[in-house]
Amino acid sequence: MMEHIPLNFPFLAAALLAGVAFYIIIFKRNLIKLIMGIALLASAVNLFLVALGYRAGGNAPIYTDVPPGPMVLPVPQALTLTSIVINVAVLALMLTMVVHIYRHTGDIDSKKSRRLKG
Amino acid sequence: MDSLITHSPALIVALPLLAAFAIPLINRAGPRVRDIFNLVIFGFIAFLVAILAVDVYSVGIHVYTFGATAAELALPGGYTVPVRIMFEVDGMSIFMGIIITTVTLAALIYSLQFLKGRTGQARFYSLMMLLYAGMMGLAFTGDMFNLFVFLEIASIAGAGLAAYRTNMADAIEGGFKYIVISAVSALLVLFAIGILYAQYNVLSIAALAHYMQYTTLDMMALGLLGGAFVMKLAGVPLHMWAPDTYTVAPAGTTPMILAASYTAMYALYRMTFSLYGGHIDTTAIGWIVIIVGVLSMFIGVMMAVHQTDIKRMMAYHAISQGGYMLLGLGVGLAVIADPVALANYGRDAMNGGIFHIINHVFYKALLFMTAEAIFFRIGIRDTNKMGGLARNMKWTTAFYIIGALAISGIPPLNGFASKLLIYESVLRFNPVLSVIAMFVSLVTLASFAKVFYSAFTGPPMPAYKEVKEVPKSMIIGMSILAVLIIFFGLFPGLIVNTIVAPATEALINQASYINAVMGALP
Amino acid sequence: MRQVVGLILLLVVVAFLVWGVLDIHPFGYPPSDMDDYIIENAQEETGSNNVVASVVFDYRGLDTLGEATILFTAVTGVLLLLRTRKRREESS
Amino acid sequence: MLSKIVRTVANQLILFILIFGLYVIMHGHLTPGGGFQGGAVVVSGVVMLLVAFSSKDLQKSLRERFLSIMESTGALIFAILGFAGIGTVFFYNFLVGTSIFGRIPPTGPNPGDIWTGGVIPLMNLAVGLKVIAGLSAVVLAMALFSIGEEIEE
Repeated sequence: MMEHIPLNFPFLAAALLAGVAFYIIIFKRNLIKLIMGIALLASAVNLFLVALGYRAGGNAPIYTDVPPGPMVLPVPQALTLTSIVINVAVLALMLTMVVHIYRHTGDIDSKKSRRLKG
Repeated sequence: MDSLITHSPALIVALPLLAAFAIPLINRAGPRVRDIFNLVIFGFIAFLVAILAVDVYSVGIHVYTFGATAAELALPGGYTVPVRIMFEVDGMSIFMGIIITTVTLAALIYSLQFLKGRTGQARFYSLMMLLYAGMMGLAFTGDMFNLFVFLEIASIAGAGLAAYRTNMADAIEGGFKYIVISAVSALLVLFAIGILYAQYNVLSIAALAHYMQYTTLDMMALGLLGGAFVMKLAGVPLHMWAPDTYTVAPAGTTPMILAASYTAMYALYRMTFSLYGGHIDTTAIGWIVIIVGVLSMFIGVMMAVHQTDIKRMMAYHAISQGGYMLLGLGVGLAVIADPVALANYGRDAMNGGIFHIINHVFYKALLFMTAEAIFFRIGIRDTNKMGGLARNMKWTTAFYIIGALAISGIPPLNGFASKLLIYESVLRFNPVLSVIAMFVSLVTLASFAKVFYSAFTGPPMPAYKEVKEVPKSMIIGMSILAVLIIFFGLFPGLIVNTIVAPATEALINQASYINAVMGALP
Repeated sequence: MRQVVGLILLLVVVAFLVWGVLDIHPFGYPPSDMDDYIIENAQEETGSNNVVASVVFDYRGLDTLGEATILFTAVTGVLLLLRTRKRREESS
Repeated sequence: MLSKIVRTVANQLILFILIFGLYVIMHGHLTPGGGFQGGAVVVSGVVMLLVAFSSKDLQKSLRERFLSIMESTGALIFAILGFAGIGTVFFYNFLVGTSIFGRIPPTGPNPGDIWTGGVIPLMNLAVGLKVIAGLSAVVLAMALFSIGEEIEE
């Protein structure tokens, strides 16, 4: 386990980023910050996925004029692509709802009316 | 016909998607054309579900590989891992499919007149079709990442529908809570998928189960998946979103969002039984499921008793009834490694838990619809301000009585049939749990009786003297469910044998799930 | 009270993630059965030079349909929520 | 509305952004990119216009009705392309080996040929159409809602 640490640094970064995101989601009461926390969590997961597919010294998996050598794994990249678009969609809908909440209550503090917990 | 059966899993998911894309275009031709289009296409989908169900029950697991040269070809020629996305429809999947399709059909008919004169109808129906497609995809898929995608489709469509009545502040809040919970749980699922992919380099559930080593990382992935799905199905420590969302969702869609929660429960079962089945410490995990179930049962009903908002009360009851399902399945999981106990009562407990899903979705959908019918006519949900509605809303009252008796487990309605299975089998596993379950059922009866007396009986309040019965399509939507409730209550043995037992068998028999995909391998 | 519970939960989750993540295969040396098949056969089976594109649109085409659907759903949801009362007559 | 300089520059720049976006969409099967990415590029151009001009001005040229139809059409084309393979299996790449985008590139590194990829370029185009229309509609609806207007039918 310990001998992997220097090599596993990108995974560690993803885990810590997810930790920061959880901190924001659990403790921040401002709804915009909550959404930023979710965006950060999404980034952490995306970073994790992309890092999984890296092969040492690999090229992008596109055959157009590629130099010889190994290729990185294509599937995690495709998954990340999908996940990014999904998160864009979710964030758009969440922001719309926050706009509405602001219209109705004049406030974006979650303490006012709810106990919103991730 | 043969090719229709072969392609039916793909068509069942793809047709509602096509319909959803086309509805904004068709809406230009007028609302009437759109309604007919919706009904026709949904009728055809229901027909496809029916023939697929017959095929699954008679032939066995139905595998459909997208983009391969033949639909059954799960593994590319001469290769040992599945590469493409596949649907794997077994007894449990088609069971969920039947529930979802029936509820959506009732909800669609119910909504026809409910929505008259409101804005955004085309988009409402579009989202309804998308929610249906998301749930069906989630029930059918045999691929981890695909599961995540369909989970997100169902969540986003559900959140959009829950917030439909934008002039009410609490509607937006309910929708917002739902989407936050869904987004976080979906990201946890994605993280778990990444962990599983990192180790085995496959995404198919069957292939993952085949190669599973059960390392520390797999335990971690199981923890993430379990947390995410419990959050999504409103199990007790993470149930806070459910009452808010169920309360505000417009009629017709509340039952669908409820069904979406149970689809998440299905996903949880799929993970624990089919993916991790042979490796985990089933007794410990089973007890965790039982504890979550009992807590949900107890806390849900206790919160429900003193609610005055009729839909909020029903929402807390939904949490409480979800506990029964978890209890039944948990008992089954706890004894799955012990063949004698499994044959004696484990299988019955699982039958009861699974049977309770379909029963609960039906009667709770009916109850939500009656509550929404009252709201439709008098515009309030506070039970203390209602009174004497029975005089003018005869059908609604009758449907409410059927639903209330069914949820309290009164024979001969369907709630009794599944609860009896759970009581009997759990009694042999651990009597204390059974006593708790019966106690919860009594409290449920009390709470529904209270609402009945305050809302329906007594002299009509002067303000509601002129209240009329709800329009026809709403009554038809409700009566579909009422008839099914009575039918299920009269012939529980038939239902358990035809659709519930294959679902239980599908969960217990992990090897057949794996072999349907990996069969060519030694 | 809530702060303390949240903090403990947070620490547990983070410790759990960090501990688990260190166990993953060394960065840069992933297992690659499925991906090797795709890298080798993508050009022949899908006729596309871009292997990622062939995964997105061919091998995992259903995911992409789902992804397009999610975008459609979100757009529909946003436009549904941002409607106003003035449009009542036209859209019903 | 921003100053005249900004508006003039934005007016000129939008053409290049459009062309670049379309390039990314159409070469999705040869180079990094594709429908989603190219669509996002084009929508960034729309956002630029939104910032440079007022959202009311933009509303006159981009109507919701038009965007909604365009989005549905894109999604339908994509789904129908998936359906078209149903002779064998849903999502089967049925154009490989035919005369439409059907050439098969040589295995291994090669300079690239636009006429390859089967349904992939067509799907990229459909997705691009959808993303452009969908995200533009969202951005426009949000901008209009925030100034108290509504998107025009």
